[in-house]
Amino acid sequence: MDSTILGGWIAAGLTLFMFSSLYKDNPFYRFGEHLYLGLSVGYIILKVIYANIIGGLYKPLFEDHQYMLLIPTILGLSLYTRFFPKIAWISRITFAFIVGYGSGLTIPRIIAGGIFQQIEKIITPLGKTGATWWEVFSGIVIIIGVASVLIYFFFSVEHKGIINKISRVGIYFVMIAFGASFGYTVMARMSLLIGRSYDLIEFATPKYYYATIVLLVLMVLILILYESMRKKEEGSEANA
Amino acid sequence: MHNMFKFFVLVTVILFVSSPIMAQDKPSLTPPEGFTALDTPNDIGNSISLLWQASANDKEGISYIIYASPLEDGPWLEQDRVLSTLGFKSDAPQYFGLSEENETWHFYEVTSIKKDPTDKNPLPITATTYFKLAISNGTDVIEFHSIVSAAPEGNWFDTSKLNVLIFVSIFSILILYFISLARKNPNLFIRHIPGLDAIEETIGRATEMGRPILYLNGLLDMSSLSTIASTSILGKVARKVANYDSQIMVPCYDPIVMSVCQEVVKEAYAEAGRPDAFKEDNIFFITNDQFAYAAAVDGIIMRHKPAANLFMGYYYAESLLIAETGVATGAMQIAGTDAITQLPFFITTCDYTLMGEELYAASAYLSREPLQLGSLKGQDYSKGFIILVLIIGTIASTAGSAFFINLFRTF
Amino acid sequence: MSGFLKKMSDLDKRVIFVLISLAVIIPLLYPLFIEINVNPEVKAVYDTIENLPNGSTVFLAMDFDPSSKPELYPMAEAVLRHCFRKNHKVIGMTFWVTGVGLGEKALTDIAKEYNKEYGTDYLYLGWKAGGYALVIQMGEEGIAAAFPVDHYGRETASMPILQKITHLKNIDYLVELAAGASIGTWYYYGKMKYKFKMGGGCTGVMAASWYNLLKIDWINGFMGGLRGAAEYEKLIDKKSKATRGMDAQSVSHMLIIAMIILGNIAYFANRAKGNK
Amino acid sequence: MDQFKKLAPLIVAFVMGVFFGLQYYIPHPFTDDLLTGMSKWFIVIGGIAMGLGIVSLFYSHIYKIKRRAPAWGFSFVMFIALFTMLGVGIYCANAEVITETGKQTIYGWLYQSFMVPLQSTMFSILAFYVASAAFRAFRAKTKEATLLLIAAIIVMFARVPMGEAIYAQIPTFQVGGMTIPPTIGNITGWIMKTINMAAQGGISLGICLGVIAMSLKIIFGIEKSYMGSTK
Repeated sequence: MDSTILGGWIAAGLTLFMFSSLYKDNPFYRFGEHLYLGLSVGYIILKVIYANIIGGLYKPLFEDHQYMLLIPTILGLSLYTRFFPKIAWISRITFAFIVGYGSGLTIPRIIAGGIFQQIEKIITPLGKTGATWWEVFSGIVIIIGVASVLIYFFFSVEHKGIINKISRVGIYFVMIAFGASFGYTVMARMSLLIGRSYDLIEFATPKYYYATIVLLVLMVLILILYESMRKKEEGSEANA
Repeated sequence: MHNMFKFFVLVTVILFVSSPIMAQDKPSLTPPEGFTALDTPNDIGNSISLLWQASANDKEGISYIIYASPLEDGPWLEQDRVLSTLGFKSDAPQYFGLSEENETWHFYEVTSIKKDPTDKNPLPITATTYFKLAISNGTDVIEFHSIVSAAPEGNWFDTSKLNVLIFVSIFSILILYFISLARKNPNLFIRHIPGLDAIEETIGRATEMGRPILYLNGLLDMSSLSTIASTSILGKVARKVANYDSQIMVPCYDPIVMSVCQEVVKEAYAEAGRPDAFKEDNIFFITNDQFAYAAAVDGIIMRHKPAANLFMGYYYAESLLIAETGVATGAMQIAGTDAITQLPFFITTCDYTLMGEELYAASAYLSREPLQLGSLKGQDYSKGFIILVLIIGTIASTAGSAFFINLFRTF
Repeated sequence: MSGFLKKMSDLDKRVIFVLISLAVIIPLLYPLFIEINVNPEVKAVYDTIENLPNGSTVFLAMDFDPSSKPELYPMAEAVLRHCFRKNHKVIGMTFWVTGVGLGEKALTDIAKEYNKEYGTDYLYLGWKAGGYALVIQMGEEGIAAAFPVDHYGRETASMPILQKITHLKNIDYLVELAAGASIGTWYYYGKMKYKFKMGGGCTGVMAASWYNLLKIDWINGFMGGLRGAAEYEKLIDKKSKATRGMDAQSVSHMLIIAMIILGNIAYFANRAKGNK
Repeated sequence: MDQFKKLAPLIVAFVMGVFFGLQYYIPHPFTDDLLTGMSKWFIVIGGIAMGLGIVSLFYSHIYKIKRRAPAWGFSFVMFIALFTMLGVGIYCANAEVITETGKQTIYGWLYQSFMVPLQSTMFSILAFYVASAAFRAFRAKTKEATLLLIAAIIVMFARVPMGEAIYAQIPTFQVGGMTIPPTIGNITGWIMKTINMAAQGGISLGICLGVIAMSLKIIFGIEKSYMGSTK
């Protein structure tokens, strides 16, 4: 049984375990969930040890003598003061360090990357040479859309009268846009399921000794057993 | 226009002068005026710009040769040959801005000194360097003896980002002005946000049913504004939960966000006068892997069946995985995210959805503090300002003026 | 009827899940071959291979691995079938170590179908570390220099297929099936210098960005996602995995639309009955 | 001392905010090195902070096992999986194993046989949830919901070959150089390029302003809730 066949059985099993949550929460899903949790945390610990600690701290600090890295080390360790209530406030300095960095970095970038680029895209000339009347109409529709959506989000104005009408136009734009992008992603999600189905069908072939079929039947039997046992238990508990 | 006039004058002169001496075939290549070298503006200080005026010799087949040398009279090393019809100041707006006049100046950026044109690894430019210019029509070369020099240095202000600085100041003044205004008259009108009004009722319902409230902060780290907004909403929500003497569960995706949430919820319980009711292990870390996190949160939702699920912060494809599981347990769900791609999925699965900006307004709205509410009014004025810019800008650019488009150019 | 409508409006989720599973699995097992119209960018790849004189050489770069197998593996099979039917010679290779077996499987399965002979009609170089350096070496010193041994460890210099086709500039067409950004490597270090024609295929999510590559003439055509593969299968008139995948997409989309409409009918019927 | 506890974080936030707010306009190498240096610092802080996360995870699962909470056995599964991945990663990271799809290390095989199926299956469950959410939520209860529903159906219909085939049956006629009704591809294209872009533009402009307002409030110490004060 070379490792590919074994790999096939494991993949088929885990796929069926996770799909079983569609039926309802059951021991197979819980097993898959906790297995996935353990593997992912193990993977993260490895990444943290090799990339963050050894690669990012130990080597540069001790081999390349970048002593500036002592500051982030202290900031990181100060988070552990949370276990000692009296000095837990020190960890707030690290929070402030991170939050302040994030806020400062964001302001110019979001104006240049967010606001300016949106404006630049929207105020392109409508009547470019050779633009059909349809393109001009679409350009106007875009401006009406952006303006009405912005007005919908006004906070300090009551949604009454003209403001209410414009906001209604705005929310219509939003709903059409969300309906369209919902419909647009259905194909991508379906192809994920198609990919899994390919694998399950392949693992059901004699080459893999009918892994999918065998595992599916086993799971259904065990679930039936598990359900009846639980009902008997609840039954005995009820009249105990 | 300027260029055309010069060309016209030149043509008539040549025709008038050259008719009797047509036999002479030596090219009359005049040295370009205004040959200067300067440190390239708006850069980190690793390049020098050479500028010289475009002139009549810019024709097919004519190219400029650039020489450089570390000493004033030192060995002149040929750096590059540039076609006279290419390389203008207008090609680099991030250095020289957008004025029309840039089209009449040649521009060549020197980032390193080559020993000869084929030198594979030239030395980056660091100290003062001297430059000379020559012109050739492929066969003979005429050197011009004006020597210029410059030294590269890091600039302290990037002028191409002036427009961003101006807008940052406008928005900041607008917002801070309205915050200070709110200090004077605190009763500001703020429209109702149904999703936030429903939080109080949702927590009440959860307490009656004796089931916990689940709160998620999204998948970004503590330096992202979506997560900061989410933790500040958690503070207000936890305060209400503490008043109802109910429990709030916060499964976390990032350890630093977990620590902040522990601090925030602990303070909320203390301020509600129930410091002992705070259970730190209700706020716990799961994993930093997107779908393992979704699987674990789904498990928690299916087993603990929380009565209320609050999804705040930034989400990716796992949003629907978690929210759809929540629907199956009959929970009341409120979502708030600035992840535009995930809003359609929250709208189809949650009772209330805070869209984009409402996530950032939530903490101010829930705190009812005049200072915080003032900033919302400042944002409204900024929005009005942007709508005006959009309308005027489109009209102006359709009418042909590129002023607005250039105003918002980013490099 | 109203009992059905009542049940319809708050249908148990699991019924929907069963219906979706059937809508996906049945077309995969028993294809419906629903008509699909072919886009010009896919036709361009087909025409290039079709118009090459018989016996030309096509270089197939299969730069993907199991994670994007559903979309790109059917493309490899379709292109290989087309090449072998035209008696073109095929050289296969990959930059992805985790997918080297997929390329080998596609090449050997389809070659068996057209009983082609290894070493004369087709060659599999497999995977080797080096990235763009390999492309430069194949261009400058020759394919045999870059890959002295093929995927199976057999010496390549003596193979008949590499007698006439020694360097990259001799190949007639390069087809790059990409799950990542390796198209850049093939362009900057390959096509730009050795001027061979290039086409390819990419995953659905990258398709939008590959239209620009068409405009700036990196490629003369490409297959976008599962749909592109299904269109190519239609062109070579050998409908297989991709077409079934697209059938599953069609059926599942129509099923969701039908359920939405039924749900609304039930909703309005109950509301009408409710306030009667 | 109490005053210092409150003020210190605010000062740190102010200094960091102002400095990195202005850094954008200063291309000078001094500020440039600081930006790259800062990303290295966050790798260190993130790495050290992960310890807190691991402690919290271990604590909650060990507590569950000690208390024999319902289904505590699964916490064992989690620990076994965790230490197996750790053990393989540290001790035999490059032991080879030959498989059908290529030479792989045990670590690579473990990832390929366990992590990839688990992740792609969780991801593919979205196909089921997209269907159930659509069935439940797309009800023409209000005008907005009706628009949501119609737009979704049009796009879903247009994206698949069967939809195109059915739509092609509708006779088209020419009016002033325009075919009426336009192809379904053009309709969805127009919805996505015009309506969708306008709505996304409006929402993202709003988000940008919200972010700027919140950043300013943090830098000037008006928004302090990340430090625990709920005012």
